[in-house]
Amino acid sequence: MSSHMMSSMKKILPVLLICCTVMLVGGLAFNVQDVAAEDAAPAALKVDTGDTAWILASSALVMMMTLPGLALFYGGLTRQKNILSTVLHSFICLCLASIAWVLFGYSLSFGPDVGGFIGNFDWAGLRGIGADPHPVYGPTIPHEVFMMYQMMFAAITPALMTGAIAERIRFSSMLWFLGIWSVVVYYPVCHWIWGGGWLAQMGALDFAGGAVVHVSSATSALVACIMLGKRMGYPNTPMPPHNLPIMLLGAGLLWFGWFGFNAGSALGANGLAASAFVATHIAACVATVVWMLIEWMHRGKPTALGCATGAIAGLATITPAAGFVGLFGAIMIGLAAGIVCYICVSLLKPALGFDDSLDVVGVHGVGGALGLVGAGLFASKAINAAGNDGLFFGNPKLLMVQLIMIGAVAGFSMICTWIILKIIDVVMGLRVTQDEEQEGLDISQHGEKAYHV
Amino acid sequence: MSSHMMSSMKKILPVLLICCTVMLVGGLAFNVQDVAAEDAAPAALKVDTGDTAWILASSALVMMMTLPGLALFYGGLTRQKNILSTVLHSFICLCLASIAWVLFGYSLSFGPDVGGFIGNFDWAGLRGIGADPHPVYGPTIPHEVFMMYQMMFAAITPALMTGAIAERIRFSSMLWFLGIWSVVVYYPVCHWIWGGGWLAQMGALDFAGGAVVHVSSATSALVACIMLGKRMGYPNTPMPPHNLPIMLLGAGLLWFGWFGFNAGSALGANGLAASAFVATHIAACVATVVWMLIEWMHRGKPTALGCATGAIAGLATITPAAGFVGLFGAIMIGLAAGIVCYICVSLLKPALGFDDSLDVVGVHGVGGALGLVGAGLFASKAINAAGNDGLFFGNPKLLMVQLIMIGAVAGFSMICTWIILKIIDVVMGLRVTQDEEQEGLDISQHGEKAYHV
Amino acid sequence: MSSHMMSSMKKILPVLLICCTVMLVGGLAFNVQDVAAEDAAPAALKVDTGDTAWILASSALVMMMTLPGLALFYGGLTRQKNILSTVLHSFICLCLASIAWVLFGYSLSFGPDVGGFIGNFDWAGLRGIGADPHPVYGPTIPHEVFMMYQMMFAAITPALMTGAIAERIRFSSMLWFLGIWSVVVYYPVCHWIWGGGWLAQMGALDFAGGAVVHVSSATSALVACIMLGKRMGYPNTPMPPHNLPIMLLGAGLLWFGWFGFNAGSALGANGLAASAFVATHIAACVATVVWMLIEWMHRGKPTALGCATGAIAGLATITPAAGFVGLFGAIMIGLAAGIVCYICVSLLKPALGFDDSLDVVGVHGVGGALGLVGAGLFASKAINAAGNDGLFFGNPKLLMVQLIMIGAVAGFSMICTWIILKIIDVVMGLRVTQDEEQEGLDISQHGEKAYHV
Amino acid sequence: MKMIEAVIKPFKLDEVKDALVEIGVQGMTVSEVKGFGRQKGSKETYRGAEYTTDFIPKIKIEVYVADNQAARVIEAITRAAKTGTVGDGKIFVSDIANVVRIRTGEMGESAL
Amino acid sequence: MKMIEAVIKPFKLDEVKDALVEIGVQGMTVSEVKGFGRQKGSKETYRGAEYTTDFIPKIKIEVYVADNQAARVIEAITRAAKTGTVGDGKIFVSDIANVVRIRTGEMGESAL
Amino acid sequence: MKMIEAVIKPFKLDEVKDALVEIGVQGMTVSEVKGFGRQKGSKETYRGAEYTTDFIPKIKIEVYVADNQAARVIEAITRAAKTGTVGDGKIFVSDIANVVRIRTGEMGESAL
Ligand SMILES: Nc1ncnc2c1ncn2[C@@H]1O[C@H](COP(=O)(O)OP(=O)(O)O)[C@@H](O)[C@H]1O
Ligand SMILES: Nc1ncnc2c1ncn2[C@@H]1O[C@H](COP(=O)(O)OP(=O)(O)O)[C@@H](O)[C@H]1O
Ligand SMILES: Nc1ncnc2c1ncn2[C@@H]1O[C@H](COP(=O)(O)OP(=O)(O)O)[C@@H](O)[C@H]1O
Repeated sequence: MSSHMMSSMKKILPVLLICCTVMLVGGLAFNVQDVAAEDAAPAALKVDTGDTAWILASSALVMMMTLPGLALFYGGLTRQKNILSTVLHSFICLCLASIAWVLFGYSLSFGPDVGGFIGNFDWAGLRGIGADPHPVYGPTIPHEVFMMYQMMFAAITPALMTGAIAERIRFSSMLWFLGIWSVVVYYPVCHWIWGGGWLAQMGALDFAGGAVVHVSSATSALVACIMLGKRMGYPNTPMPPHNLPIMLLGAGLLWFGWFGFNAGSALGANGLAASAFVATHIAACVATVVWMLIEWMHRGKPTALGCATGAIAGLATITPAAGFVGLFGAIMIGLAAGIVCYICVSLLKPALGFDDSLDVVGVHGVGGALGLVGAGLFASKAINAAGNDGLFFGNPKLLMVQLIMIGAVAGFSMICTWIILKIIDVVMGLRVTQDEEQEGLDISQHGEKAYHV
Repeated sequence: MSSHMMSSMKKILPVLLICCTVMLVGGLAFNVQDVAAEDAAPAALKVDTGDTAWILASSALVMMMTLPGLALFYGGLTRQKNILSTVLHSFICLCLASIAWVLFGYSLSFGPDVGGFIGNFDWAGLRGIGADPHPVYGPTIPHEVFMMYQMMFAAITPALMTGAIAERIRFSSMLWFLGIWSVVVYYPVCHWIWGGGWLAQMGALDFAGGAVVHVSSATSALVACIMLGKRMGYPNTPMPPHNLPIMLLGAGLLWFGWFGFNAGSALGANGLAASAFVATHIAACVATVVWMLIEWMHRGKPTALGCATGAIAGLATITPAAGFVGLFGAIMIGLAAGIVCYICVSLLKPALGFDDSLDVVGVHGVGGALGLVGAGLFASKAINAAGNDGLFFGNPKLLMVQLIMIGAVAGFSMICTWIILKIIDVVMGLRVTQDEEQEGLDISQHGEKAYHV
Repeated sequence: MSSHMMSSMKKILPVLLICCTVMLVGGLAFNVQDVAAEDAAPAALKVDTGDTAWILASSALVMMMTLPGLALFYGGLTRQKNILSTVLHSFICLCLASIAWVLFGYSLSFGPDVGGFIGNFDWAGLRGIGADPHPVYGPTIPHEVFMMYQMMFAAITPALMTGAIAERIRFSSMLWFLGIWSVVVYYPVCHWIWGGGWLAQMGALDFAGGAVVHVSSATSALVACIMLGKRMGYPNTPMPPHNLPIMLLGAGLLWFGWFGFNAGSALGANGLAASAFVATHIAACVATVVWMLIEWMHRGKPTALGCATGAIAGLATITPAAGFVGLFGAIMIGLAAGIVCYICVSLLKPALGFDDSLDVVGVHGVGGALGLVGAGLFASKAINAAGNDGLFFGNPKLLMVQLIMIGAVAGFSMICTWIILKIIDVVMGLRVTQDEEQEGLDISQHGEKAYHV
Repeated sequence: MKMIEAVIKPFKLDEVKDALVEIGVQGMTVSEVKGFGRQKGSKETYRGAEYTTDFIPKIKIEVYVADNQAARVIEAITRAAKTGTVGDGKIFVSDIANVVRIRTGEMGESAL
Repeated sequence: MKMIEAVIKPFKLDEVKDALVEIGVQGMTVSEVKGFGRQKGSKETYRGAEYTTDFIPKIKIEVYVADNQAARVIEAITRAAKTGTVGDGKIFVSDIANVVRIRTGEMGESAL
Repeated sequence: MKMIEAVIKPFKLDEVKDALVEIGVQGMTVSEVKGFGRQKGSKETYRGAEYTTDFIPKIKIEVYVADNQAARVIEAITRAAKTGTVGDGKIFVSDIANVVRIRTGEMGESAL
């Protein structure tokens, strides 16, 4: 063994020690739980293999959305010197969020309710989450499958934010931000709406995450990108996307995965899944075409980046409504997505002047909110008996609830994000140095270059 | 709000107005239908969740074939200045074809028969297409799932054609062409064969679309590329593919998606799906190896592009036969695909001198027709009781019918395409200017460049 | 027809002749079998469509792992002049291994046992493998589905090896090596462990292929890369990966596909699949984070390549244990994967000095063995009643058996590989010439360049 | 001896090469450059951020020739590279002191 | 006439271009090069294989100007490209014999 | 001072750089070029369309040195870049008038 190796081993020792400690402590706790899981399981509901197959596939699809889907979609949009850093943001977010989810996140989000605000720790470490279905969270699939499916949502949500702060945030600050944000923002919001919390009790409808996923992350992203400041040279220096084919690949994979995201949220392979699948696809198609047409009229040429942006806007917008609206609703929502998001990304953002590097706010934030409103308008019990009727089906109350949900989630997310980032800024700083930004985050933060000819 | 924004808003107004009108008119029509759907549904057949799960997954896979699969496969093969344009062709085709499909395409293709030639408008706007199965179109899956699965076929078929006319067609002419072609060619042909039309009544067998998808699109592509003329400089200037790794990625994704295309056409997760899955995979493997060997002997070296072309040829060729032939048939069909398509792409095309940019005719057209003949030879009721026996199983009649199908589809497609393109040419022109072609379609049609270093 | 075409036709004639002969001979044999399949099938077990849907999807996922997943993961890591060659290795391996599998490989691996060492030829050409389930190999899915699912494992295993010998092996020698290796090494090892052979009889546990896939291929790769010698210039000339985004794409697709690999090995859409799915995902997440942290401490910066390597190490390591261990076991195994594989790749390999181009040994070999030990430690009947208890659940015997399995598979693989390569070396040589290596394998072996600006 | 550098439109490369080969030039070295001049670049738009590139892709050809060949080379390039529109490019001529062929060590005009 | 070649830091290109345009330069040709000099490259690590690149990305600008303009051009480049840290780059000046504008056939200073 | 331009085979870059550093050269600028000459390129085939590239990837090294160093630099490059096969490349030498170091404003040989 070379002496270099010896000294290297020493550097690694601390990690080894920490890991071993975790191993011992954790070992005792978990082994108990694994056994406990067996005892605690209820035995009444029956697993349906077809439903389970579809949610297994959907879980894989949603994980694929984060890596490589979102990672490459964002990565292709940055400048060449920052692609690896941008991909890593999604990549590591997936890992950290997943680990936190099984340790305590799932319990806080979906565990037994505490005051309508958050779950308790009963299900920490997946205690009691096994092969038997949960009566509410998918009565025909193993509870563990539901937990896992939701894990992928908990992973992609913070990853979405990274697009707004790309190309200038310190890697370590980003990790802390993503981690703390998951606990402080995501788990509560998820609980309010999907875990039986106060918004759920009010009857708020969010099929696959317009508020839980898109509004929460995008409003946080808005705060974050303003606090972080503009990239050096923005908006005077042109910063064109360095690799549009990679961006298009990412967009295509996101679309593909979104079927798991939305149609999977039916928690079974049934008519509702089919209806959500169709609504998702059609809204994306309509939004793409609308975006293309507006851009053509407004700028003179239809662009590939515009079409991809329209598609993602359509997908984000239909998300909260996919399982509640019929074909007509889906078309209207796609239409609205194309028009409104186009205006926000192409006109409002430049006018307001914040530097949301990859347009998280205009696409996901605006889209998510729009879709929640759309559900308030077009939802119909004829499509989903477990849903509700929207304004156009004679029930104005739902729209009110939807607006409350948007306001509550947006406000809560923004305030929490502001506090979290202030603390991180004081403790360790948020932004790389000017020289590091100049050189690119790939070299300065990661010691790598993406391409070698 | 800046004054720039104001003037931009004005430009967008017309679109907003059009959209709102569609909204109002459509709204009335659709809402009625959504309700009607409830009433009209039959209640006898039972949805099987396992079958439904597989067709949901297959639908997602087939959509993924078009974007990003085909889009990148074609995009990697063009020159660098045309990749975005080529990707957009598939991308927008997916969107337009899907929208048309739900509005009226599905009804024209699969709706109640009108004289064996086309469906009627009964199912326009998905009226009556809901969670209940249709007795013929998948008795164990929601009718809406079948509609959606077929939608993806209606989307990829015109997209296939774009490979033949890439690098020189005007974007707007392409849109009109794809749109009109879908109505005039695809819906009738699809109805003839899969919608209970005259060819179906004659007993023509086309499992997953050798005639409906490949022959129709490739023969049209042949006409289109001849009418459009050669690319400037072809064949003297070398036009090597600009990014083979992206092409290989596309080929791999196409293969992956093709399992949904062919095995999904069993409309269930059963033995037939398994058999079609194996046939598909093995034919592709055999065709790849055969192509590689021939190229090695003939040109001295086996190439990556050759292998990928062989694989796609194998996949296209097995498509019509996948659910009717056994292992031996699949191997023979793969063998034939490799040999015949190689000859067409590598020898016949240069000899005949037309400029089919990305070899749609030699790969999809020849492959599709070959596979239809293959079904006529190797089909066996032992594999699929709903099918028929081929020549080698003692039934020469099937082969006759298959040949009629090829001839009818090819002739009809070519004539219609010729007429459509003539009209478009007169009205708006088909081809970009020489300067635009020189500069590349990405900049000239879309104002973008794919890569920025 | 041009005279050039004529002479070309002549060159192709031999291939045509060979193909036709195969066709005639094979035709007789197979047709009998196709019919025989019908007769021989047992009729007792019932196919479950949900389980079948999941294994169909899993088969597609595992095929996607090889192409484009592994192909691009490896391809992005090589130098630019060798990417096509590297991709082709995986691509052609997929094709050859699949063809061999249906012809005789499946029978040798899983067919009726001969002395605990190998299967016999009863199932050659898929004789008797049809829609009915096999009582052991998936009692709820068509036997053909199991065969096909296993085919994808037989394809990716030899493909894994190609990473160790990339950038210098002759293409034809590679083909012979992969082909012979499959027969001599893979089929026996697979039979020993999964086909009811002697290791299975001893109670060795290998859920999704730690020994069958990873140890067998990686120990063979070690022998191969030593026999082949170092790449010219290694280790003095820097050989950075030429395209990390493509590598990351490959890694992401591998992760996505690994759900099919591991959770699919439950052979159904059930609680066990869910448990394996979670274990797989969490182990990968933990290993990624651990690798990142160690690298950060040890080298000063966390890298994208490091994270991706950690993820693959985690996935390879959990593979044999995925269906036997609970959450705690998965976390521990992920932890071990990150630490041990890091040391092997980053310190041991340079110290020992062999040139394993893309780190097959340190990631897959070490990972696979580690996971087999992990199963011996953390396996629990509470998770999988068909499994066993490991050391930490009071059964030290299992660990012994696991160690025997590792030793037997490693020893057998290494000896056979050495013999195979010696013979190939004598017959045709293993390595390209210095000039060819200098120029790159893409041009010298395949007459192509990956990128044209 | 003379060094003749020409900045031309990329798609003219093959024609220029052929013209040079025709008059007996046996070697040249080519590189991709970006030119700034009277010719203006195309407009690009990315999500509403519009900009015009000032730098336009060009090809630079370097040919080293004996003094007496220079005029013919310049004439050949001018002829082959010309489209008559702005941005056709320029030719720069300068003197060089010596040439060495690495393979043989030859010097001066015989090394060309 | 003079050929002025400047090797500069890539992110200074726009500033240098603007400075040149300001003093009336109407054309320039730019290429991507790699420089070796006092400035050292960043460390890269790939799976434990560490190395420092000796060659650092630089931009080379070529400007051809009339003799009397040379001093101003040099001054403009120096001013705009300077950061004061190692690696700012160098300017090389040499004489050229002739210039031809391909489009018109003009020669000498009027072709610039 | 002299400008020494060498066109060499790409894989010889490291050796040439080392040889130059050894004899005291402190800076150089390198670019990727394509060469046309006696050496012929490899054959490529794409779906049956075969063609041989006339242009072969080469590396161009530019070194600016004091007059008295020129001979040693030429000798060092020739030695390090030589393989003895066609296509080893060429070295071109010309005079330059001035050098400026941007960082300090130094001029002439001290700026090298
Ligand atoms: N003074 C100059 N110095 C260096 N390169 C120049 C100069 N002037 C022009 N060029 C090069 O010549 C190209 C063509 O010049 P331009 O002014 O666009 O058109 P034209 O050659 O027709 O006058 C430019 O893109 C640039 O690369
Ligand atoms: N003698 C030389 N010949 C050619 N190029 C040189 C020479 N010296 C320096 N350069 C170029 O100038 C760049 C900057 O030089 P460097 O020594 O790093 O810093 P500085 O210019 O501040 O002294 C180098 O990267 C190289 O491209
Ligand atoms: N007259 C020339 N002008 C410019 N570059 C030349 C000239 N002759 C040769 N070169 C460059 O030198 C390289 C090597 O030349 P070549 O004729 O292939 O081999 P050799 O240098 O061994 O004679 C060419 O690829 C080209 O880049």
